[in-house]
Amino acid sequence: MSVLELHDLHVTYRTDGGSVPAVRGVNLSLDTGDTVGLAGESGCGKSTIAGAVLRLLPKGTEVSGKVLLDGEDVYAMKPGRLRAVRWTSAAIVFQGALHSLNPVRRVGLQIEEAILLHSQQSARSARIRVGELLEKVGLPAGQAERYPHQLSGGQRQRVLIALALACEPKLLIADEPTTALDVMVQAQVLRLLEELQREHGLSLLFITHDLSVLTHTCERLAVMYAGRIVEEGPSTQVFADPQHPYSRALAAAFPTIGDPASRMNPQGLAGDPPDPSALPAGCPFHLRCAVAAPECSSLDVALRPAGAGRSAACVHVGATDV
Amino acid sequence: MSEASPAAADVVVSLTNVQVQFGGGSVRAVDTVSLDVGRGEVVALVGESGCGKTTLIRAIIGLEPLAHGSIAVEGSTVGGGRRLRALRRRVQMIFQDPSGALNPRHSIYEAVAEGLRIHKVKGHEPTLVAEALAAAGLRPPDRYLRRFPHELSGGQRQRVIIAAAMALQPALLLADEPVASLDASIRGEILALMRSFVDSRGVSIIAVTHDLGLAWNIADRVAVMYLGRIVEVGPTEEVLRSPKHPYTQALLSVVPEIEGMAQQILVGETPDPSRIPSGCRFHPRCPVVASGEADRLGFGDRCRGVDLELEPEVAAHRVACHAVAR
Amino acid sequence: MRARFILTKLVGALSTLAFVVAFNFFLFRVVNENTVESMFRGRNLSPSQIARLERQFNLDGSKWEQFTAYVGQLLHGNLGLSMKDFRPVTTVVGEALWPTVLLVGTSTLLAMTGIFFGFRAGWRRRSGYDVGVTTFSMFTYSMPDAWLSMVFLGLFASGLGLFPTGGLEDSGSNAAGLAKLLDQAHHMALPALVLAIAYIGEYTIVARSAMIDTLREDYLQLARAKGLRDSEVRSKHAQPNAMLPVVSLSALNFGFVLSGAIAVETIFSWPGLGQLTRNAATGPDFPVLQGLFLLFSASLIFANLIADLMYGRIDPRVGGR
Amino acid sequence: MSERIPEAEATSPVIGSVPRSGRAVAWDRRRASAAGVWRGLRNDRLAMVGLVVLVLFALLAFAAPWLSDESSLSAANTGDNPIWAPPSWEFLFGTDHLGHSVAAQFLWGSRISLFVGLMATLLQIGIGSLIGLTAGFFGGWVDSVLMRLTDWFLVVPFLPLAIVLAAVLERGLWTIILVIGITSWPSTARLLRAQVLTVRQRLYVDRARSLGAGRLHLMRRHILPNVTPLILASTTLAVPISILTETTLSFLGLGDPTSTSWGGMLNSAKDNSAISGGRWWAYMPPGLGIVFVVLAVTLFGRALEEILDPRLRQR
Amino acid sequence: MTTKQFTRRFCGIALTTAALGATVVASTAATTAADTAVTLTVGLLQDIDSPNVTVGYTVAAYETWTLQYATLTDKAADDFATIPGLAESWDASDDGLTFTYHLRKGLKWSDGEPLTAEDTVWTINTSRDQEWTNHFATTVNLTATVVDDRTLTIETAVPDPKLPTMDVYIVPKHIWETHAGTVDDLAAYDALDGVGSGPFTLQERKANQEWTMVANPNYWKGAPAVDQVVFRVFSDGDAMVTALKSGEIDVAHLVPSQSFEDLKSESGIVTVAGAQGGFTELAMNGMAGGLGDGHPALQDIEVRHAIARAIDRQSLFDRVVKGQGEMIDTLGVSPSPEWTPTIPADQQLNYDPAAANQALDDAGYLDADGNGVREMPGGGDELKFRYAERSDSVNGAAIRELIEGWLKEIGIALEVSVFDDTQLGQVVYDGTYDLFVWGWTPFVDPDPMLSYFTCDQLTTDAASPGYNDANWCSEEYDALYLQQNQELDRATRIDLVHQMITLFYNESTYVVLYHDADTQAYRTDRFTGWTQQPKGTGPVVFTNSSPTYFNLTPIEGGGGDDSSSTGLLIGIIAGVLVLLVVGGLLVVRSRKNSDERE
Repeated sequence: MSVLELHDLHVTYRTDGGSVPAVRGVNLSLDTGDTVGLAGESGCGKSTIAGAVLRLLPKGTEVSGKVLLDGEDVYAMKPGRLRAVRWTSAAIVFQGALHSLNPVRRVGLQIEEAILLHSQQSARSARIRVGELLEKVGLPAGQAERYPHQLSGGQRQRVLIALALACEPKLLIADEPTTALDVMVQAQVLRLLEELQREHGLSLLFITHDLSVLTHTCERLAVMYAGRIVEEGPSTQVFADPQHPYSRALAAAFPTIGDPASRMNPQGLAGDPPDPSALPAGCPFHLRCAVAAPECSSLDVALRPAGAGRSAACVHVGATDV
Repeated sequence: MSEASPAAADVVVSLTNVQVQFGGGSVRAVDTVSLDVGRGEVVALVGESGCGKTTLIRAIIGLEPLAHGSIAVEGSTVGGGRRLRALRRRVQMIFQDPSGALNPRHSIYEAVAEGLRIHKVKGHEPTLVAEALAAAGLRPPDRYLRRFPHELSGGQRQRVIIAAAMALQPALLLADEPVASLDASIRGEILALMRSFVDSRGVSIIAVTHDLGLAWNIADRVAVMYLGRIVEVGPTEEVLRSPKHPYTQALLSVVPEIEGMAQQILVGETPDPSRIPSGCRFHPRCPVVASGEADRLGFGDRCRGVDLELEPEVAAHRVACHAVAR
Repeated sequence: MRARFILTKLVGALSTLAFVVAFNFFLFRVVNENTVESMFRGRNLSPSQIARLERQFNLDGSKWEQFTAYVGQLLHGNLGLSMKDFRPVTTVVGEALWPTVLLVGTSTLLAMTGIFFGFRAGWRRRSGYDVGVTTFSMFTYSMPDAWLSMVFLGLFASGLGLFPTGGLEDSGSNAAGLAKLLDQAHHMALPALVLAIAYIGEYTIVARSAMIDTLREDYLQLARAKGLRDSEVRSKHAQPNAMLPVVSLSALNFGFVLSGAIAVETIFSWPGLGQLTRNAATGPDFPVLQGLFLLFSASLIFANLIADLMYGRIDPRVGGR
Repeated sequence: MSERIPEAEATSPVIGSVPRSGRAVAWDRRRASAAGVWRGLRNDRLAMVGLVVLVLFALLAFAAPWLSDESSLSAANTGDNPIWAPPSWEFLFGTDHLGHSVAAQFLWGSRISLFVGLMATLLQIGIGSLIGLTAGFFGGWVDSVLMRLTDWFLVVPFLPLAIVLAAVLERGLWTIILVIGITSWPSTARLLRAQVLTVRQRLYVDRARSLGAGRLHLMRRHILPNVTPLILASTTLAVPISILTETTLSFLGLGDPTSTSWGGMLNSAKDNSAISGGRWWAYMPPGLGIVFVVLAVTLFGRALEEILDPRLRQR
Repeated sequence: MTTKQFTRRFCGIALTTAALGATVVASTAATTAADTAVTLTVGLLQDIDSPNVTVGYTVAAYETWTLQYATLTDKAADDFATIPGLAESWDASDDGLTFTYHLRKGLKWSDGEPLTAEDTVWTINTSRDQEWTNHFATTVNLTATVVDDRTLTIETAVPDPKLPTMDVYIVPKHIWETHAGTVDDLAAYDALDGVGSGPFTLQERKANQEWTMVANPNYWKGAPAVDQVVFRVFSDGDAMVTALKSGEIDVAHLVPSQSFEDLKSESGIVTVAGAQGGFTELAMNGMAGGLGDGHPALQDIEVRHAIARAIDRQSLFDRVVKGQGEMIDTLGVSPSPEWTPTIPADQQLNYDPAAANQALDDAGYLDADGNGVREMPGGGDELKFRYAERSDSVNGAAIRELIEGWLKEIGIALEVSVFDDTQLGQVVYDGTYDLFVWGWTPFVDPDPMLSYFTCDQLTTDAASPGYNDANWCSEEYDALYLQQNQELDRATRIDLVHQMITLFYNESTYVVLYHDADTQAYRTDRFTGWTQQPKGTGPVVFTNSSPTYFNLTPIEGGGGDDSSSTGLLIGIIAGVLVLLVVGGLLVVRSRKNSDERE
């Protein structure tokens, strides 16, 4: 059964400069135990999706389409129900920079708060549970007494993971959980996430700009560009044989070490990432596309099938595959 | 692009036993590093954060004072005053965060012209600026001159910084994580641009990065740093294809792009330069020591007790490891 | 670590205090050379009387001797004698202290409700509530307390006769207990209200911008995601962080208000430090002024110290914990 | 591209047209940023209200000599006026105990109040900036000494010191200005020092240093331009405080009685029983004048601060 | 939050606030009931500086001492005539140098101790030896001797027309001798003992607030009808007047001149512009002391007379002090009018700018450059005078504005600087002024005031200043002064004093602008017996011997404003509680609603 379903999700921010469409029609679904990676550059709308799932977007943001958590429409919930669903149905592992934890509260209390909020436990048993959670993410239980600034970046990220697990959610949304970390610590955290996901049978929506990270962690991969999913499919296939020119460029940006093709040959895309408030007509990617066809400047292609379990939004996909 | 160490005459920058200290000597951020970089050569300095790689390049341009050792750029030792200023024309720097490295109140024109003015470069300034921007791929430059950093994308800002640096015709470019804060799709273009300056103008580059892919993309040589020391150095292909030092091996193993390599995730946090372990500074995290293999093979005590430097300069590929030295 | 933090702050405070003592002393000695002559002008004094007065007020000997004598006195808690009535300055200042503490304390507490409004306004930035609160607080901020006192006195005391025109309590009142308390509250209502209005704006504005500063913090988003109510997010996560700048402002303000209620105390005949300052300045009664300066500076230094230490308590990142 | 493109090719398609000179670009930039600030202000309704009120008062102050004869401020020339006349067409704000037209006093008083407010602010900002910039830029022992000094001045009780100074110095506008100036600079100094320290930490300062920039260049090109907006903003926000302080000092009778200021009018109203006599017109106009000017400057200043202060702009 | 919620919450807050306000209002009713003692409350603008007669010097302090300490001889309420006080009679020796005083029978201090000749003699002799600030001027030449418990003699070293008047405060020896070991000890004595022999004694002092004096049952005239007198300090005149109107105080001292006018029309309040002989003068720097740098023109009597004629004193009197006081041309040397002469019409320097201009023209002070300001004869410095304005005076600015305008009419310009009294004193000592306006208030005996303008009192060394701030003196005046000072015949002495004052008027550097009034106002609803001293012209309180306090008797049922109704009070408090609860509930409810907000 679907833990999370997004149906034609549109999110538009209201700013002083007008409205900015951040997500423009995204469909996505995660079943129990699914691991899906959402990749894309900054501003492509991937983090907006994380916020949209738990209705955390700023006031005045327009959301249309449906977000179903366990089949229940998040945007139709009453406030009380919404608060009850938050963190129990889905929890978010935020980016572990210093700012995601309240600097003036002990980390244990911050975990405890979530436990007490969603269960009828005594503070005592909640505290014991905090200890267990911390140990589960590889931290001594005593770290609960620490303040965030007393922890290292990796430790803070572990605390955030423990926090996300506090109410045993079915769905974990990991929003750039390793971005600010050092390579080795990043590997540690990724391994921890993988283990926890397996152990608890969690569904995992992994959001990152680092395509290469996803191939290891996730079974499926969705690449976003300018508020849309432009390619979707099993991650190894998408990485190894991208169908959309943008996915191709993104994959090429992470060179395979030892591969002579990329030696002394860095690959990149010309042009700049799209400005969501001023998207070009037609395919939003056509201005940077190496293989743009004349019709690309007027035709905005929807996702179309591109092989088994795969789809991509490119005119060339239809032409070659169907 | 030479495989071996550059000939002495062609050395652009030469580091000899460089040491940089902080906190009154309690922190040895860079601890006895020697390295030569030849003309037209790209050296990637890789390692975790806190390993001293950024400090090292800041020392080269005189932003950090040396505690010991010396640095010579094109044969002349780095010093203070007028000489420092002259040095700073020959050596230019590129920063990790191009947004922060541009004064938000200065237009692009001023950002590029700043170095020209400081060094009183002769010529018609607007033309020089326009040329530099064009050379860095910002074409046509007049579209950019009057704009402000916040009006440009991250990639464009990095190009502005490169343009400003190259406008002074430097011999050496120091790049501190030049693409780490940029979007992935931009990354390649910037690297390509840097490499093109190496090939067309013969500039040398020392690129500090934690991204081994960058090294593979543009570097002739790779130097791996750990806790203020270079633990392995050599031609890129050799170091990345057949790493000798356990640390390099671990670093490579966690790069997701490399298939079929067993991950060796090192335990513990990023090492702290204020508490450098005795013996081989890597030994507390070293898988060879941890697995007991070192003891079994009889050099475990040396790992724990004897500090060691890079192998003597015999081969291009050199390591500082008791396991290898044996 | 913590002990060291406290020690550093203490040493800093003491060195500032030492400066203030010296500054105080020389300020008043430089300001007026012939203190005794000008102070006792209009009273036929014989040279022996003048000499006696100079001795009494520690005005004989060289400046340096005077200074060491002054410091020596100070270390014994002796601030000298008032030139007006020869009573110890400590007594004179002590008498005026508590009315001011009462008035300023009450009005500061009242004004600190502004923190509450400021937090809410900041929390709902750009809402009608915010615009209303901000405009109102800027309006009150713009009102000179002297003028406001006049308006209140004219309206509520002279005009409507609802409140007494001044003083601490009814004259000759023998009331005790609750009646005395109510009487004093009645007398204090207008001046306290004026001061509260004069300062509420500042608290509101500072609290509001402190709250706005925290608004974008990621931990608020996390708290919300955890399922906390909006009001809980504000009270448990945003406010404790926004409190930090407000704490230092409050401490500073308290130090300042102690000496800043001069106009209000004058208009409402409030027998506090402000009136004492004003009376001592006309004269001028240098020993009392010196004592007042010392008290004001010391209270400000003390308030700063408290703010620093409190900061260390509230914010775990400060104070080496 | 190892050879420089010759001058003749300066307008080639690759380079396009180049500006005449760097100065022109800098000038454009300044104009553009001023326009940006103006745009920001124009979008802020409260700021515009403040600005309009302020301009109105400034015009009134400027036009005082044409609107009312200065000689009417002297009791020697008001012998024919009724005393304590309530507001009427002849005396818009009524008259005072000597038959002075309150409206005329209000008009001329606005000049004094604005002048003192402005001058005292300039003095305070001048001292504060100098000390703050010096301390922040040079650091080390210079910083320690200057900050110690600032700390000291910060705890000297402001109003009492002002009263003592006003009482012992010769009376006059410049005394008031001096008193306000030298008692209120420390907060400015602290603010600016903090800002200089922040700017000094910026990556672009590092970049400029690595480009070979000397201290003078850093100060002129990076630190000053980044601190100037803050100075400007704190100037606008210090004006209200200066005006209010002038009011308090004049109200306490420590102002310059030979020139009519709004605070002096309040003092005179109080001394001549305007409160108990119900003669509200004697103290309402100057009081409201202060409220509106201070409010206007504050509204304008806060908006300006939000636009100019880099710490606030991000929000 | 919706508008509705906001409104509701706002209402909640408003209700709560209103309730708090009501509590405060209700409290007034509760507080006024307690006192049953007959209390006279006096409002004044100055605090008692010290209850110690050797320390204080404010008018307020004198009033306290006058009430607390009886004197050997008293002053008649009507005319200051010397009448029996503690001494019921006295005899003078033939040479006029020795006086024998006979004390009343059964005199007691307020604490019950007997008051004997010993107390009197101790006070006089100790004050002389220790140079007590307020006693010394009187006792400097005196030696007192105890004859018996009720008899003492006082011997003076020089003939003294002031005797047998003996108005120094007699302090209780049994208390004071323990504090008077040395002068320093004495100065440090707080004198809060409250032991005295006058009608009231000090009970409690709250600094800058009020001090309370209670009736002395042992007063030789008997206990006063008023049980206690409270002196209430106001820092603002307007507040004091409001308090008088509302009945918080019974009498106000130094009512601001405008309020004084306002109070005239108030029913139940009587205003008294009491004359005490005090006056305000325009002083010019005659440079007689030799210090400083006064303008040379002011040494020319023609210029001084021209200035006097240029000033419209009547207009200044009417406009600035609203006619409160008296238009008297000359010095006031005593509250008693008999000492003041009338200046012959031909000598009067009345307002006549034309004559002043003419006189200046004749004397050669011409405006050669036509800029409206005259120059010294034969060119040279302009007649531009430094005018020192007194900031501590409410009227300083107005007087300056007027004088500046009038002097402009005769071609004299002013350069105004402003000083507070301390600074102005220094400026006067230093002689660095040309003109200033200040005032004096005399004692009952004219001698002190007359002495100030002798050559002895000129300041010739700024470090040891004298009193003569006219910076003028004459041998003729000094001779007359010595004569009157030892003239024991009152009529002759008055004549001598008249001569001196007329001389001073004609030649000195003072232009007396007007005689000040001690503006007082009292309520008529609670007490009768308000006594002006001297009769008809003097004030009712803060006079020389302040007979009012003893003379006052409460009016039956007067000022019965204590209509406290317990029922109303309970009702109000109950209402307040209800409002608080309702308000609180609304706040809580609206908070609950807002929690649903996302």
